[in-house]
Amino acid sequence: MLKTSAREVLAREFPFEAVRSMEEDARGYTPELWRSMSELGWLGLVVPEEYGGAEGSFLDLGMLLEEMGRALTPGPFFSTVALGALTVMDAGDEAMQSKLLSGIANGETIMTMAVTEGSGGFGPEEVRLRAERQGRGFALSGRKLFVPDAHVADYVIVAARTSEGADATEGITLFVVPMKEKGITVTPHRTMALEKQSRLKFNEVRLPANSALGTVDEGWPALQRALQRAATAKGLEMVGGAEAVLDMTLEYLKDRVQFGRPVGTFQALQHHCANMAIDVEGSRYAVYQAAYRISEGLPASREVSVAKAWVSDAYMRVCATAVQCHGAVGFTAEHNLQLFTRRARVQEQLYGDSGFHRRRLAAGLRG
Amino acid sequence: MLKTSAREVLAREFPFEAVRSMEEDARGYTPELWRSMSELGWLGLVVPEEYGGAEGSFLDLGMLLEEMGRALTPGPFFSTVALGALTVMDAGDEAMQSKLLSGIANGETIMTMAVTEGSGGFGPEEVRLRAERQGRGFALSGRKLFVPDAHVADYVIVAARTSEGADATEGITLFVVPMKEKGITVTPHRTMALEKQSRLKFNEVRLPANSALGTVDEGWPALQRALQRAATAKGLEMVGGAEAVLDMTLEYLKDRVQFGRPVGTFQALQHHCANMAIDVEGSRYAVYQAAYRISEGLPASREVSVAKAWVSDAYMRVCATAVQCHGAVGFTAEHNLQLFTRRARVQEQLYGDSGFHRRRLAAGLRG
Amino acid sequence: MDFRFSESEEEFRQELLDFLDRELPDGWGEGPVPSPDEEWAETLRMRRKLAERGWLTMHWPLEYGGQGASTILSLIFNEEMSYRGAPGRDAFGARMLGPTLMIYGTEEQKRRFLPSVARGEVQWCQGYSEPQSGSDLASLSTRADDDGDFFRVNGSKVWTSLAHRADWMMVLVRTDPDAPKHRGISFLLVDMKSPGVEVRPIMNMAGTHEFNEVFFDDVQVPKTNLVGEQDRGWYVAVTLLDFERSGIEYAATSRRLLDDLAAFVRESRGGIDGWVADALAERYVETEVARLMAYRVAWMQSEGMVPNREASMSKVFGSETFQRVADTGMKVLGLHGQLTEEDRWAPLAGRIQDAWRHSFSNTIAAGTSEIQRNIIASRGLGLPR
Amino acid sequence: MDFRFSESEEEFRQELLDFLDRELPDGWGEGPVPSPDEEWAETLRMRRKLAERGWLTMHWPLEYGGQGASTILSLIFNEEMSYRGAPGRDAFGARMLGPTLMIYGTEEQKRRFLPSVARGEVQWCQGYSEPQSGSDLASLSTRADDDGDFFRVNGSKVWTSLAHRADWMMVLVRTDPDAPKHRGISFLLVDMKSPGVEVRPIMNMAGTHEFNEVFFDDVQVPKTNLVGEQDRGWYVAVTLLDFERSGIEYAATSRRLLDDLAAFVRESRGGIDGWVADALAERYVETEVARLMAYRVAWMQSEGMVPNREASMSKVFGSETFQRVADTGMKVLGLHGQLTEEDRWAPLAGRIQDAWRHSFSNTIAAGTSEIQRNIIASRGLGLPR
Repeated sequence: MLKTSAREVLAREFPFEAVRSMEEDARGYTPELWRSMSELGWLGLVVPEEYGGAEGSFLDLGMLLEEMGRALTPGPFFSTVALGALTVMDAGDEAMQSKLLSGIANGETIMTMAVTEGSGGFGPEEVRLRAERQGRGFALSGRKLFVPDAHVADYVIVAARTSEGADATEGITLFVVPMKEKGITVTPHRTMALEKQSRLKFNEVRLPANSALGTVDEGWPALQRALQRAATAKGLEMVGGAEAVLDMTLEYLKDRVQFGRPVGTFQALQHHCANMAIDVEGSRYAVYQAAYRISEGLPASREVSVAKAWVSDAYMRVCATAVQCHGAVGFTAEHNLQLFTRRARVQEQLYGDSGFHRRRLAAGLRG
Repeated sequence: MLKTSAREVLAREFPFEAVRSMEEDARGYTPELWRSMSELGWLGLVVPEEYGGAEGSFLDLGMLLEEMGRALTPGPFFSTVALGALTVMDAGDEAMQSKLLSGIANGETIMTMAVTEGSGGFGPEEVRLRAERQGRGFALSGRKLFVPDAHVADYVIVAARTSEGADATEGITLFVVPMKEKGITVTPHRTMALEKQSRLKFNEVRLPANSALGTVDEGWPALQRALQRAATAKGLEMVGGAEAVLDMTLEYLKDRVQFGRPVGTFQALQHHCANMAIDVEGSRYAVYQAAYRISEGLPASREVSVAKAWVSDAYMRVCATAVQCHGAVGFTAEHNLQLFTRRARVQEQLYGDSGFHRRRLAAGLRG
Repeated sequence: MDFRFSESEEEFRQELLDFLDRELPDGWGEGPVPSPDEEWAETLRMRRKLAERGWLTMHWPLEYGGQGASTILSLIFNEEMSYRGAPGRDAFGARMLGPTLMIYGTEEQKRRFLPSVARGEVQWCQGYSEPQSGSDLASLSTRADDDGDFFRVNGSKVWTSLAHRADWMMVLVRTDPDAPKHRGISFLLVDMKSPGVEVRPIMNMAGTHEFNEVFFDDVQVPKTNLVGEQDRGWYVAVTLLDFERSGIEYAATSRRLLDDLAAFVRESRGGIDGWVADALAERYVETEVARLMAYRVAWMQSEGMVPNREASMSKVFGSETFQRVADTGMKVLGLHGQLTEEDRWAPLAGRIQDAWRHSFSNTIAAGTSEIQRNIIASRGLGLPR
Repeated sequence: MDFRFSESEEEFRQELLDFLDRELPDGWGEGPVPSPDEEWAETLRMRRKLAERGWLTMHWPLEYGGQGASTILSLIFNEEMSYRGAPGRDAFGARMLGPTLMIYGTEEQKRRFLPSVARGEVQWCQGYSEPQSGSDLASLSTRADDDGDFFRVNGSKVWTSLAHRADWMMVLVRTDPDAPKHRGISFLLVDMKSPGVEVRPIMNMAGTHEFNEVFFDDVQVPKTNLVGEQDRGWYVAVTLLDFERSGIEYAATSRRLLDDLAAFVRESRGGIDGWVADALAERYVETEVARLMAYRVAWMQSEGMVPNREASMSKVFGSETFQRVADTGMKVLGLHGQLTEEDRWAPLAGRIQDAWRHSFSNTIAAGTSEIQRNIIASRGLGLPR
């Protein structure tokens, strides 16, 4: 039900023209859009009732993300809710939660998370940014890349290294850093999909002790869970996008006439569509399974890797096949298909591409 | 011209019924077949005139091998000529050549080569069988796997390790070993393609000093050239096989009627055939290029790896697609297609599969 | 869609696994692939055991000797049986003939044919394809002429699995040669011992006898063996094609092959690394996706929905996944992969090459991948014909 | 087929490489992809230089201002120009219009149009596709009505590369709407400055202006600009499609992209290892196969044979190879791959993502892969239609 109503609302309030204009906008969303999302209860969807939210499940959020993936809804919703709110709810103490969650639910607070550095990967070894103890607090120095929506965020959750352990998973701490803090430089990346990501530079950024989200030096389990949620949430957007691409391709093939008949009657194109449908169907249930397990609080590392490994490549195949089915119009700027294709390529990489997740699964096969 | 006449001769004298009956035969060929090949001049095709041969080029041999691949000609031709004669001509001194080449040309001598051991690979590190110096000769101990036609060979060229060098390419020596020598155990493998390969065990097999083919400890360059020739020669057989498979598929699709029309009119099957044709064409020119360079005495390591990497996978794709185009008859024992399919799977591995050759090429990219 | 099984479903799975541990011969599925005769002997033995527990026809309604089991229980049954390579299930009698008779059969036919299937005492086979009618099944030409109380059947069928073991056959025959091709077909039950029935083996690429040709020379079939209306047999057959095709067998056998391969590599090479690790992980993802697609089909059925494109998608993807796993297996094993079970050095007793050789039929039998993709596109996605 | 170039061919290649080293701007092909305006300025500059050496139309006969160069020399020219991404070649004037006029043009047309092409002074474009006529080109509906000494043209064309830079256009128009669709088409030469011609840009996924729509509103075209017979223009166009399509551009640009990528990985990561090495080597094999397929086409032409399925195979395989290389590039670069040339941290100045975005058109323009595979199967392999 949430899914249906979300689809209607998105089609009405956030049409593709808005998506296009937001690609060129420095901010990437409008205050009206954000207000609408807050009023619709979306920003508080997963936030506990005591902080003004609806206390929905991860699956509830998932249905909404799938629709946003279908509509390519711009703005920092994913960053604030899927990266921010859920991580604070998972790892933050009451003080942290009360500081941040109400603001998220009522639309005042925008959040994001900064993990990847030089290699663009998402393993624990990627966390090298140093947080040195200074008195009872910390000083952060280093840089983070590809941080979504950092240019408009109020807070960023930063994965930092507070000590060196025997292996890379030890010595990681998550910090909640106010973006207005001195010493932070934000440089927006210029990206192909025109979604907003930034390079963050931290120059001796001072943080009080209570900035840590969870236990110092023991942040990896929480970060791992956050990355699993992020990969799955991104996967849900991708499922929505893939289905939209299939749908628009089917419409086109039914209408377009060549050689005196709808091009959808040609077996080669029919088989292209069958392959797309298989990819969409497989993606959906692989991602749903991961979302289900996260939602139920079950261990999900294997299922998340299966899901993201599959959907990353499947969505790209779907887009490439769709362009081929459309012919020349499929790669024009005016056609909506290219909006999906460009994003699919970036989403493929976010929170681990197929190779990254296969390597995780192979480690399990080794066991 | 050689190609056309070979095709006619093979179709007449070595029909598929003979191929089938030889699969079940312990020897794998008939003396009559061997005599025919000798009389046709094929056994001496590349042998120098002074030893009774026609002194043909590697390309001449290639055209013949392509036709044999198309006809699936059974017997130890490949082993004797492509592995044996060419290696003796390349690396053997006059004494060795005069000892062996006339016998090959007149059909009296059957040869083969033994390289791979435990891993089934074809790199220098694969050569571990020890040849210890004993007086002025050597004693061989160890085993070799997948040695083609060893069960009928008079001589086998054995790659052995005579010393340990700084890297695996050092300390290899090629020996010409008479199969009647004491201490050699031949155990035929039981294989899927029913071509004849054996496991050889060497138990203190004593060899005189003049058994070495080329310089002791410095056999790798000659072995490498032998393996390049072998991979290319095998590739030529595979090109012939792939084309035969495409041809029989086209014939079938033109004749077979379903839904009131020849199934070859269905676009899905047409595109299958187009893909097969692309694979055959690509294979042909990749392998021809390698064969050309070998024939001209030019460095060929890169071209050989490109050729074998490509044809190994392409031929398997061609066979799998052909079975799909044929439907159920394609995997019956009575259809000739399965003769090709089973062999393609083994040929894929011989003298390096696609992964082996890609790793070689990648080492070049690293350079 | 639920992604967790209920407690009773998990209990059933455990009961089945315990049963298999107990009843399967020691080392079943770990040695060489059994010969057809060995396999058949085990099939008969296990089938009786399955029938004793009611599992052979567990998905049938109680009134016909079934347990009224849900499609989910049935899925679990098929998944575990397939993963273990356990013999004994009855694709033709229990999963095809039974449901068909329940819809189209007369009371007399049900009383006569269903109990022996439920008891595992009879082997059925299916006579659909003909030499000139493969994908275009409705063009079949085996004819049944009216002969009083009998039909007189002439013609031949091909690719008939188990015909050489079967007691009875479901046959599609042409009863009206002048009608449009889908409208002159009838569905008959033929006793394989009838005079004039001849079975000839077809050997396959794997060197085994699985398929047959079956010839009918003036075979008399009583009219009481006609299922459904005369000339309406096509619709009987089509209904039947839609039963219980989750595709879980493809996913489960793929996964088993992959697990065997991974275990072999781990043990014989001390670990799974490099390109082998990547390839096995890729196959692992695919087997998981195949499993989920099959679950989806079963879940839809359990909710009373009729899977359509979902069943075809599961079939295409599952069967192609099995081929990819077998292909990866051959690549991973290298030259050793070619060794058959008769060779003492054959890795995994030659099971990978056996699977590879059998894998070709997966994308052809029960509707080629091309036909399935046509169905997905036209019936499933609504593309115009 | 020869696999070695003659000495004079190698000399030409070296002369061309020296020329490019000398004449291309410093760092050409190494920085960001130039803007369309920069590219056009360089095109004009380089085209004059190429024309001075006679290379622009080197494959034309001497009598028309060419050098009578062999298809092999022409292949080398195109291979090296493509590998270097060198601007200046003239696909429309030199490679399409020229050969067409030599076969179908009147003496007056040849005198009037060929010399300016040989001198590199004029830009042609090609008006074939229409909004409703893509793969089914012959269904075009832009019409040319008889108006005394003129045709009066109405309609529109789409996907017209370079229309916004062009002086002249080769246009297919319908002159007999009542004839069967292939028989009422004529081939006209239209001055783009004619009143009633309007060009509107189409932006592509890569954010650049490469294609256009072109509208004709009562455009007067003198009948002296008709090439070949009236209503026989389809055959003029088809002849033209077969000229000089070796596909070497796909192989050469693929190889360049791959070499750039390998160099980047080697330098930035200290070596090429693991899955990256395997993927790059796989692409390397493919670019080599693509190159050989293109050489094969050129070699056939040089021997006087007419490539048929060979040209389509080279096109399909080359264009798909380019897509695979670009795809591998995006995977290898990871999240950094998305950075455009405007981002100072973009690897290879954003060239990989630019190539990837452009790569989609390769398998659509100049005959989709589906149409090419149809041609291979029916015209090439003789499968029935």
